Amino acid sequence: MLLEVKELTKIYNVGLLRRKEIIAVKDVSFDVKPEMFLSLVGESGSGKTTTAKIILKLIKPTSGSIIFEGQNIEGINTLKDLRRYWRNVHGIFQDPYASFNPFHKVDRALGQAFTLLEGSNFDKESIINEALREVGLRPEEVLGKYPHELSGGQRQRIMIARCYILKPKLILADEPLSMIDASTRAGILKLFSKLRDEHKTSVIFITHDLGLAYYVSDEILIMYKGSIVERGPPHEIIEKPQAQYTKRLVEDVPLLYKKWSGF
Amino acid sequence: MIPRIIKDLFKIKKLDISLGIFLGLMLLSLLGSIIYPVDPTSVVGPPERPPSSAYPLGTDNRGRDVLAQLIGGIKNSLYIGVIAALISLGIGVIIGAISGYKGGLTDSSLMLMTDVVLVLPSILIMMLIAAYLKERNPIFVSIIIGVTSWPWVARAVRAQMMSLKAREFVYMSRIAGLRDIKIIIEDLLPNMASYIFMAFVLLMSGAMIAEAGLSMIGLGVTKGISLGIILYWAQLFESVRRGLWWWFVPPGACLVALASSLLLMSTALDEYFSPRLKGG
Amino acid sequence: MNPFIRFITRRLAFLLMTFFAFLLIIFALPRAIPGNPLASLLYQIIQQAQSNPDLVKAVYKKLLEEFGMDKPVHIQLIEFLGRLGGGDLGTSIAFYPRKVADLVFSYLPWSLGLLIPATLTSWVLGNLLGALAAYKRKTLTDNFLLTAFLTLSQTPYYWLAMILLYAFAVSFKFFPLNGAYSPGKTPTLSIPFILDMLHHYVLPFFSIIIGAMGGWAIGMRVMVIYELGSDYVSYVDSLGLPDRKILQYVFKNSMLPQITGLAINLGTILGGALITELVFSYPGTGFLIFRALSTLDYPLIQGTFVLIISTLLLANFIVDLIYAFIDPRIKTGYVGE
Amino acid sequence: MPILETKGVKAYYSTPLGYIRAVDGIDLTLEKGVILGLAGESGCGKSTLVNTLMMNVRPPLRFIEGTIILDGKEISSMDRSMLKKNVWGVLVSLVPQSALNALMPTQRITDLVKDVVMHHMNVSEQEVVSMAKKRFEELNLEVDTLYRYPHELSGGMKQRVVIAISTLLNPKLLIVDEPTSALDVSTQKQVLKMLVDLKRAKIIESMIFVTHDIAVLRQIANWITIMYAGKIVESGLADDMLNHPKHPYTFSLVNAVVTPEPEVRNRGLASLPGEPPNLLDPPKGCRFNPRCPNAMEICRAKEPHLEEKSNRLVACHLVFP
Repeated sequence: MLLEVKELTKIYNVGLLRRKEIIAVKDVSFDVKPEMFLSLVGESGSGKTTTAKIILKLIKPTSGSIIFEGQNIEGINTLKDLRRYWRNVHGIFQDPYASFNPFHKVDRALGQAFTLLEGSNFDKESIINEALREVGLRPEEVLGKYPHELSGGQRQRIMIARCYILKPKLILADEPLSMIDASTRAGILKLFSKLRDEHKTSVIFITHDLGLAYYVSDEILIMYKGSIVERGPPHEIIEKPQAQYTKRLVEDVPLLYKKWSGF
Repeated sequence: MIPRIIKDLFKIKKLDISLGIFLGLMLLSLLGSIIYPVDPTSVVGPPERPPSSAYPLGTDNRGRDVLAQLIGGIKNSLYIGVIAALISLGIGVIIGAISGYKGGLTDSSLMLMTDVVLVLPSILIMMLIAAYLKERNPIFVSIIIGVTSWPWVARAVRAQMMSLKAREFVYMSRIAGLRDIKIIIEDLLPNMASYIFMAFVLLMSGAMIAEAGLSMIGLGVTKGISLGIILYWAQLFESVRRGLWWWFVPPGACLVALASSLLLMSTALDEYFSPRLKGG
Repeated sequence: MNPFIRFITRRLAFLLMTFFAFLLIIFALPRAIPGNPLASLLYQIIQQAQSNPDLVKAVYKKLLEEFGMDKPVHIQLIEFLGRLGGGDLGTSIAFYPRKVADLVFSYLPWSLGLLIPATLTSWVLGNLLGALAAYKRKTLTDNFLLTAFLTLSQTPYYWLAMILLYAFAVSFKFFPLNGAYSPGKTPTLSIPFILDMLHHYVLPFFSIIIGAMGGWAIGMRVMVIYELGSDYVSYVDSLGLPDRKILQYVFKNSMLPQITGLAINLGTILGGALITELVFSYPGTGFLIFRALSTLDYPLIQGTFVLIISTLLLANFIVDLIYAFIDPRIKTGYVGE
Repeated sequence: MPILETKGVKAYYSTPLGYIRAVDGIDLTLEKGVILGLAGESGCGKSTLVNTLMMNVRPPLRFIEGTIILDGKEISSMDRSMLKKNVWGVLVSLVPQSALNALMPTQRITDLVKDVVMHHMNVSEQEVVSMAKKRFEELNLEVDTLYRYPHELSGGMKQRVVIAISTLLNPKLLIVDEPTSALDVSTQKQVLKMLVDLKRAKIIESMIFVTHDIAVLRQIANWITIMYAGKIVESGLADDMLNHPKHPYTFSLVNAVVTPEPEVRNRGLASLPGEPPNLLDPPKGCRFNPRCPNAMEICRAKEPHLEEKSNRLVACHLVFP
């Protein structure tokens, strides 16, 4: 097993006037096998992003544990260990505009990958160039540019290029396509499959779009209000949803080849 | 990014004008003693003379040269303004940054302290402290102003910090295994730079006005000169009622010009950097 | 618990804590500063004993008693708080044997009479002009108004007072040079006296109005610009609501910070228009505080400051109440996000 | 008579670098009773177009030229105050993109309702309230909502309240700008249902629905118009067009739709190379030519015009050589 998530819970305290507990993630357990494309589907506020951030060690869980290759990641604390972990478990976020610091050239995001790689004599330039070509970008078109000079699709491809440099064992992709135009989405989506096929990378694909999840995943987890309500292979989820929420979800997603009744 | 911003900034007329006024007065104070080598503290002529070719801005009640005082006064006022602003900024940024980055109990207690200082009127505290000090040199005055006017900076920096640290590029740097200090320097601070600069500018104009206010009630520097001190002397010796306009008009006008050019500068920057104000 | 009461209780606790912190500062400062200013003041008084031995001795005794310099610090603190709790602000040195509270209340009416009307007028004018500038954004009017506001807001009242005094009392002798009424007259409610008083009133009044207006206007202008750019404005605009109505909405939403600003501002009114009163020799509390500071009349400094801070905190509390009443989110106990 | 008819409508954003030609020569006819789905990707000018259609044009956007006839009245020559008095809210209403922030936070829903109705009609407050109550009931909204503050409502509820307010005065045309992009699918379905019901109940006559989501259009639109780079590239009956797209851009748009359907999994996904053009300096000829898989010599030289064949309008040299 590559990654095991066990009874993960995260509670936030919020409130303008009185403190109130918000349970973002409640008793979430699942596991990820090598070379698996797993989708985490839920509406906003369902806890899917929180789960991803906990796995990426960006925030601490309230309780529960995450075991990566047999090791509880709670014990990973030194910078050296953290770097090894992030080399193996990397992330891509929703907003390709916010993923870049506007004050630095996009090269920095790629160069940062080398802090995670062990050893020191890399031919950084050729590694970066090769990674960019892998994701369908011409290095001379994007290198040396500031983020605002590139389109959302180009930026998201650069983020994926960073994963091509690292070749992690697991990628957490948090809504990587939600801000990308539909007509260019497929090209970027294929890059994830390619990473999996060529480098045996597992992908946890976080999305609110059941259609995308259905299209790409080996397995789908449906999250609702912080809990996993259903899991299974895509066609089973779509054809024979069990949980109440999933049934409603499947029923309410607008389809291209079928019309809703009563409209 | 940065060269583009600077180029854009120079296109803003408000900014050019305010920068021009401010730098002009600053240069006058720095180079003034070379161009106009008159000692502001020594008696150079008859008292209370109106402006003439010998004394471009006349003389005060003891026959000291007002223009020379003005040059020295601007310099000291700017000095106090800069030092006080740096002190406030330092305290404000450190408290705000720690509070925003750490969160939790540290945040709550630091913000409680900030709120207390924010509610107490800084001018009263300044007066209290100053009143009990016998000797007040410019550094003391700067410290008094600096330690009482930081709370709003702390609050603003905290808010910026909290929103920035949840931005995705910060996450990207974190999962690239960058050290906290590097993230703060490379990711967080540059994105607050314009803000911090604006805060500095506002603190500086505030500090210069506060200095003048303290001086006017006799709580300014006890040795040396400043725009406030000139005004204080002018007030003390009834310059207004006796019609000695050259004594109190120039220092006040310089103070207003310095402070409002700084405020105009920050307004222009604010309009440039905050999209909602910028839009049509 | 009712969210409204909870909010108010928390703010009240905070303000009381702040008040206590301030009392500690007031108590500690003269005692903590190297060279102990109190001790040196006592020393000075002893040295002056030749001129009027009886009076000086009385002052000395009173000071010792009120500051309790010979007792341990914690006893001093308890006594200090105890006296304040009993409403005793101490006895002035400079105006011996008058009590501080008594002095403040004889100077206060002049400050209130000057500042309340001037503050309200400048507030109203500033808000209207600020809203006008925002409405006329990116036109010549706005550019002119904004420059004027910026400059005015950075112009100290007292310098403006000096300029006005020089222009209208020295160069053109339209108005008197100083005081709140002509020397030799005693305050009565007669028509001639009131006219004389108003004559003295004009210059200080206008110097405060003009000086304060810029700050209010700048605040209002930014608020209105922000509100005009908000989504709800473009929505009601697209529903055909007339500009006048939209401006009403925007004005209403922009007023809250301005109202609270006004309340805080009125909270400091007890301190008078410190330096402006000095310039005009206007007999308000500002003038009194100046006397206290320049003669190092510690009891008077402490007493006036305690009074000012009390009204200021009270104003803060009123602001919280206003917020709680106006802001629907507090009324309904809204919990964020 | 069509409810809306436009000829050669151009509206540009004025920037220091020049004009951004967001709406560049639009001819559009909307018949009564039609729900028109206006689709296209971000930056294609669809939001700008719908605002221009009701002459809701504010700097930096400028109306350059063209005529817009709404319900027989030429509104393109009316001034703003006239539009506000006689057109907006009465003849045509907008449900804005940012409907979640469209309600003033310090005001109860009733207060807004009163202001809107009493500005356009001469009625008393009580009449307004009872009118609004009736309408809310009709639309299956809890009447109680009227007395709430916006922050007390959920996202979907706010959205529906905004729609109800926009249609209080029975406008002939309702323009809905990306109303569901921030909502989860179940709430989205409710909102769409409400829109369809509004038309069914004859509260509104026609509707223009803006979205980037083709699957949503399939559910509610009976006529679809596709925009690319400030121009209409194809327009036609909804089912016909989605089944047989003619313009290469429409084709790739339809084939990029991912829904949880076996057909989609079997069909595969289409992807376009390149990026949408810069509207400061759009490409010569057909604006789609740099990304078009079928681009020919003529596409780079001559701009295609919207031409009609069997109820379908297409602007493409391939279709109309």
